[in-house]
Amino acid sequence: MANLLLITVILINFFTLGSARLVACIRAVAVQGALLSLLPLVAHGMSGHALILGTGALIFKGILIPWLLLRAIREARIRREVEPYIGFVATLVLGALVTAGAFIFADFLPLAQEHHEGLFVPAALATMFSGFLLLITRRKAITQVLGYLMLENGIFIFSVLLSVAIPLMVEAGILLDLLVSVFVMGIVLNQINREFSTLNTERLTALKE
Amino acid sequence: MIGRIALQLTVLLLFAPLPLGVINKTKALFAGRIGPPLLQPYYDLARLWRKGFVFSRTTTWVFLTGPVVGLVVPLLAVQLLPFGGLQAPISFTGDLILFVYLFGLSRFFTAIAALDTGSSFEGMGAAREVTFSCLAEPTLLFSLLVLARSADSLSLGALLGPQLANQWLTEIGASLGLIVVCLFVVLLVENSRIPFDDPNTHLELTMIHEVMVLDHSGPALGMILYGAALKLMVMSALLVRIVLPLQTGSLFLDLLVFLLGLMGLAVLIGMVESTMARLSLPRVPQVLVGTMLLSVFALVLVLR
Amino acid sequence: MMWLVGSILLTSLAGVPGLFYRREGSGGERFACGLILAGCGSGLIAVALTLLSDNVIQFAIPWSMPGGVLALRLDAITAAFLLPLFLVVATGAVYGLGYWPQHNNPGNGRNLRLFYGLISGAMILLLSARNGVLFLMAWEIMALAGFFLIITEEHKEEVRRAGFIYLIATHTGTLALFALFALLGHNSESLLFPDMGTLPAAGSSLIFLLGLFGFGMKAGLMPMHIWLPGAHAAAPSHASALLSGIMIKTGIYGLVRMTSFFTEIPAWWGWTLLILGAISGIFGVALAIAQHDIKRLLAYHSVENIGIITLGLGLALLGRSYNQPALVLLGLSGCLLHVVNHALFKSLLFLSAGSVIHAVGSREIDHFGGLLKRQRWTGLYFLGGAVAISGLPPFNGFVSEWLIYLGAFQPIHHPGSSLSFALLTAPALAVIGVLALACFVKIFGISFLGEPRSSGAAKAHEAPRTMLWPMGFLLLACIWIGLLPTSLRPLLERAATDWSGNLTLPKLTGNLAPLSAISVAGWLVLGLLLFIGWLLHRQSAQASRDIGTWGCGYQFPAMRMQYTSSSFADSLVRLFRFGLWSKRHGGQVRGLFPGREEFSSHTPDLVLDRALTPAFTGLAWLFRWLRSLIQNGIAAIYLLYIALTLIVLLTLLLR
Amino acid sequence: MLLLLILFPLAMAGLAMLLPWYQGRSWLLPISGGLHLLLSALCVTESGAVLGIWIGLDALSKLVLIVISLLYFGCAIYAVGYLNLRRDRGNKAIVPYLLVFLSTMTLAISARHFGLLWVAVEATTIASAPLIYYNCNRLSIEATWKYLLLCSVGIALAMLGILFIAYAALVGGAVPVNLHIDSLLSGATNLSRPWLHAGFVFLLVGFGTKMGLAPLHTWKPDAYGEAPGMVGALLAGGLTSVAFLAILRVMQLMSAAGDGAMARQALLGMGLLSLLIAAIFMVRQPDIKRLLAYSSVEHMGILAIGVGIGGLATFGAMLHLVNNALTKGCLFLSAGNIQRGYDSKQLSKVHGAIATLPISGSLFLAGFLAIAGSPPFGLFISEFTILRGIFGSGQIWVGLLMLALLAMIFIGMGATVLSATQGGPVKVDNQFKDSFLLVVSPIMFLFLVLMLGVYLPESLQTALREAAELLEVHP
Repeated sequence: MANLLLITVILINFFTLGSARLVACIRAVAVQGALLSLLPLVAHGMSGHALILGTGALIFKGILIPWLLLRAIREARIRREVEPYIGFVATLVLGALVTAGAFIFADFLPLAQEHHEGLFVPAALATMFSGFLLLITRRKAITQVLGYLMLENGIFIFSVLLSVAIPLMVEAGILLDLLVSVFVMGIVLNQINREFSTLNTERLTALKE
Repeated sequence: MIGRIALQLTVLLLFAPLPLGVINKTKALFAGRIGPPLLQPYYDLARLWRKGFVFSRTTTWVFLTGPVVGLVVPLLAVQLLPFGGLQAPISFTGDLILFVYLFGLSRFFTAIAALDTGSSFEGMGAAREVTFSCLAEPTLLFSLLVLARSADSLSLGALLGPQLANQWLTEIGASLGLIVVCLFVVLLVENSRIPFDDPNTHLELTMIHEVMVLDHSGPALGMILYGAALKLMVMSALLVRIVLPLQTGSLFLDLLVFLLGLMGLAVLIGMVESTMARLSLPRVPQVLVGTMLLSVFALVLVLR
Repeated sequence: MMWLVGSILLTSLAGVPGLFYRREGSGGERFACGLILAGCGSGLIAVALTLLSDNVIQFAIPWSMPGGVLALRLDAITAAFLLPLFLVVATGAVYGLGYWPQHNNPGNGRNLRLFYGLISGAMILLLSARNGVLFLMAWEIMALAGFFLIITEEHKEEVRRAGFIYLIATHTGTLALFALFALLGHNSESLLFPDMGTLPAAGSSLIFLLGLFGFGMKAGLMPMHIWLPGAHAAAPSHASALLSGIMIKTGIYGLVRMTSFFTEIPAWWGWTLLILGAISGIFGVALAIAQHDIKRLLAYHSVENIGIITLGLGLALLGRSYNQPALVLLGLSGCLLHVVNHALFKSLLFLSAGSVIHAVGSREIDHFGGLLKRQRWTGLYFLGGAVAISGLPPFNGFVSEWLIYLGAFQPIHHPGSSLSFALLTAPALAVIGVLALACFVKIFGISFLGEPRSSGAAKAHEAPRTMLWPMGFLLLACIWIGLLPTSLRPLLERAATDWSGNLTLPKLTGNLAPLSAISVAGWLVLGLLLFIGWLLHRQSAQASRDIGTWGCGYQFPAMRMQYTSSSFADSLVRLFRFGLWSKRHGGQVRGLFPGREEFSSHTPDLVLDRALTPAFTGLAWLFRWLRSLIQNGIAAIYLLYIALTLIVLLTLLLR
Repeated sequence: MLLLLILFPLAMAGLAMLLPWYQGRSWLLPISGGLHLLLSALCVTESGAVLGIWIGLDALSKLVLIVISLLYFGCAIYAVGYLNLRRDRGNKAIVPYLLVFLSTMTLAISARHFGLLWVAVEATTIASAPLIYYNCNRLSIEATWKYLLLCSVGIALAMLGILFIAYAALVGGAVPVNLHIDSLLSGATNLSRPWLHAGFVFLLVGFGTKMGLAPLHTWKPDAYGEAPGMVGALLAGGLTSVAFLAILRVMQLMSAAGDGAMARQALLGMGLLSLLIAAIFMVRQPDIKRLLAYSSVEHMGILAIGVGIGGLATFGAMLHLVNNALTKGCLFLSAGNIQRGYDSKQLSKVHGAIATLPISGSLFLAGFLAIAGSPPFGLFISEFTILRGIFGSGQIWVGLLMLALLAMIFIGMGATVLSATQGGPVKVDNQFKDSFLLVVSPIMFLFLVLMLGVYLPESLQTALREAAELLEVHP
């Protein structure tokens, strides 16, 4: 059950890497967040702790932040294409590579016996690296926020493994950090938009040697 | 010691101009002339001493230091040198360096005295003098090293000691022969003889030493000529001693041998001057460098 | 001890009170000069106490600093360097009153005096320091103070460039010294200097190389001399005198001190020093001949003399590795004596050159000429310095070169050994000597004799007394060492004994090195010269002086027809064409009736202008390219760097 | 007391937001800075380590705390003078953010729990972003954006690293896992190695981004270049030290687990790389503030090398941390003055600074000599001690390489600084002058560095030694 979720998450990674339409990407990431919010419940059954975590994830990852991003798009009236530095096919190939790498890397790390059958670690790493890939290969500032979001999703997957072992505050920390940083990024995005009337980061290359 | 010094000085002061006369006589004979009398240099000096001075208004007191140093240096240098069999009046470790540097002193002052006149010709002469001497100096040093090695000592007196006689017969003889050649070349350069310089040319552009003293007159010129003669004699003494290291013991005989050697050298110089043409200036450095290599070779021979 | 500390404090703080005086007032400079004189006086007392009594002054108090101890020691080697320091510093301070008066230089006069005092104090400290940290600190303070002395006239472009090159050079050297002392002290906690002859030489080659680089950079040994000509030319003359006379000697001091630590010396150390010394000597003087800026010329002569000093040190090292006391004694005493001598006559030359520049307002030799008539005293002092630096008897330069010659001749007593190659030192010294002579004939003749070559030279005036007396004092010191070298014998012998550790050395007398004979010869030369000169002068007193120089038939000689420095140097520069690559301009006479023709030549520095500058330009270009590549402003690429770092570290650490 | 130290700046920030009076708002900074300095001095002088469960002070954090507090106080004084010049931009935003920044830094220093440490570091990022954005022009937006993006990614990686370490404990068999530093240290030996190593790497990269080790330094020149001088000083002297402290915590963990050697290797490598990068970027650098940014990269590299060598070098690194923070303060503040005075930070406009702004120009030159490690400034002692450590540990080639790079850096930095400071005065059409408030704190910093160069108090030495020993723990 958990693995099924995780497989879907990884598939969503590929979808995001491959899709050319910005709104679709945002929606995909939102769906990913929503799915992840189920993960604690699936992993640890119905516990209060897991409930809180799940709802928190749902609110932030699934609803609030995607909404923020969509609003930013609407305000900026930017074109809907993603404009990668390198082509979609290449991105997909790279995504496949990093996912494979994540799986190989996961084998180095010994798991606690209760997680043996789970795909948590590889899925987490794969999502994280995909997020990284998104950050690196996309032009728009907003896509980079998206990549960052996906990165955080990966971390969230991993943190689910530990959600019983360590106090609540760390997850709280994640969510808070996610909110705040994305919020601040949102503000900066607005400023950028006002100054440059675009969200393409290639305008943001004045500072160089 | 005082006696020796006095003897050395008198011999030097008496006989110094004579070789010049001999040289000129030889040249005259080679040219088929009668030539000036042997004692002509003495007459010239006497005449110059009676004359008065004429100074350019450009000159300063430096102008007079040239003749003075040129005269004083040989007088001191000769005390470090054995005349033939009679041994050197003063002799201490490392006096050979002093010997070399005393002549450096005279070169310095002759050159700046020449520059004191502000004439471009004399400047040219000074430039050439210092240039050629810096090629001749290492040769002299190498030759002295060879002698010092073979005598295992650092004072001229011991270098030119009686041991030279049988060293000619040992394997050192070869390098001795080489350095005799080198020292002869150095002698010609330092005393501005043909083929390096022509003392009695009348074309200033070709002169080296003579052009530096163009402006001197009267007793100052006399002192310069006399100083040149003394220098010639001192350096010839070095050469003569190496070639004729006879040691008869009796003072008179030794002196005689030495003077004969001196005259022989003068005749040799005369022959060279009358058979060779003056080298063109660019060729001079090549010849000097060649001589230097020769002396290096000699040094290698004694050191192996 | 208190005398030494007092001199350090007095000199280093000499310039401070001046800061509180008015900008135009002359009170501050008098005060500073007085403090410096007092400091030098007490320092001289300290040195005298050490030399007269056989015990060495030393003390050490703890210092709250990792590895630091305030340890001072004044032994014979230090004394040999301190003696000229005090003389030069004191004379320079007095000279400064006339040469750089506050009321003419309200802007930079105070800084100049501040750093002049600071550098003096720092040098005294570093010469007597016995702790790595303390030494390095004094070393760098000296270097920085020197930098500020050099950039006194920082509004000039050339001065700034010279200062920058100096700063780079000295700091690079200092970094090498960091490594040197870190290596020296990595087994001891306190970084105190080890005692003489205690360290094993095994495995200390790196230490030697670092020292050679760091100290050689400061001393201006040939490949590392890049900073020297520009810096000495740029600084005010009495500062140049201090830099060239004393500061570069601290490099020599470092080498001497460092080599004294080791028990046995590998032979290649000595050979390296000999080769470097010969190179610096010959090429230094050759480059000097080719210069036409009087201070650059003198600066290159510093390179030459450092070469001579290094030859002496190299001989001494060889003596230690081949275990020959005579060679050690002659080499080291020659080295140290030449350090003293060069300090004296080089500062004398710089000071008199300063008074010429002061009078004519130019540094170009070709703008001088006929100055002896207008500056009779300056001219006399310069002549004395020239004779001394050319190593001619009866002045001091000859004595030290003579000692080194004797050292170079020592190997004749041991034929067949590889030591014989050291004999080649003698001809090298001969070449250096003759070239130096030629160079000083040129500079004295062109600038002081003949007719004035520029209007400035024509209306030159004699310098004020405050500038003349210091020069006279220095000249007297030169003559003193030249005529009474035996007075320094105890100092030299003690220094050599301290340095050579366990060897028992002979004395500088008898058939090893009869200094007394040299002094007798000196007296003779001087006496005879004066006597005959006096005769000739008396005879020529009433001779006529109203005619022109004999122009060899040419009727209308003009000043422009005099030999210039370029033309004088030309024949020699051509001899060294292979190593100098001088640039010659004009001089070709064309046509049947040739027109006006100029000839001039200039010679850029071998290492700096021909090797380093192009190399650095290329490097800078490469770096700029790399920069635009790495820091290209695209955030995504920056993220890529992070990802790559992550991956690399993971693959490296998770094996 | 420590809690007070963290909380009262927040209160002050609230006060600043309410206060309507411009001058008063500016003066809140030095007041709270001085108060903070006072309190932290009290905390530090308290004998022994104050160790709570969540927050506390050990020798390391005491050292960093006092340095940061000192630096902040100086910058706060400067800020008053600076904000008076910037009426155009106002201080309604920047003063509260500066105060929050102080509080977050203090929290990060005193955190005894990895989670808390992480949250605090994240908070510093967010609190400092508006400071960089102060000038509100395109360039400052760009700088802020890059800073935010890179540091957030870094911090996310650090998060993962912490989770890995937690998982290492889990696999090691500790239930419930807790991330309190002390308990982790005590149980370090039975952490699962692969997870620990992976966690170390992620934490190194994460906090390394914050600290600015090459090649994670790329945000530095932009942020430092565009931020006001005092902010640059706080970032380069303060924030980097905090991030370094975070890395040192991980080092503690690694060496407690017996893998100190591996961690040292990584630090050493990154340190040397940082020196190389700094050297490449400093040669002919035409912008004085970017120059300082790269110099900060360089000195982070030196710190990393010092800790990477260990032993005596660690002691040197601790001393270097103090010196670097103070000197950077002096340099950035004087560079800020010069930029104000010339309306530019490009060499094309800036030259003859000593003639134009006598005090700031001289301070800039002196600061350069200090940062280059010339005696008698403190950095000489620290760098020399690090070198002694290196050569003592027998890694001679590391030492020589470091020296060569330092020489190259000196050449590059010297060329820029000298041509900026030397030369005749330049006429600039603004009436900026060195005023007391703008020069007093750089002078104070420089004086302190000079003092540390000629006299290192015994108490400070013991403090440094204790701090160094915390990193030398062995299982």
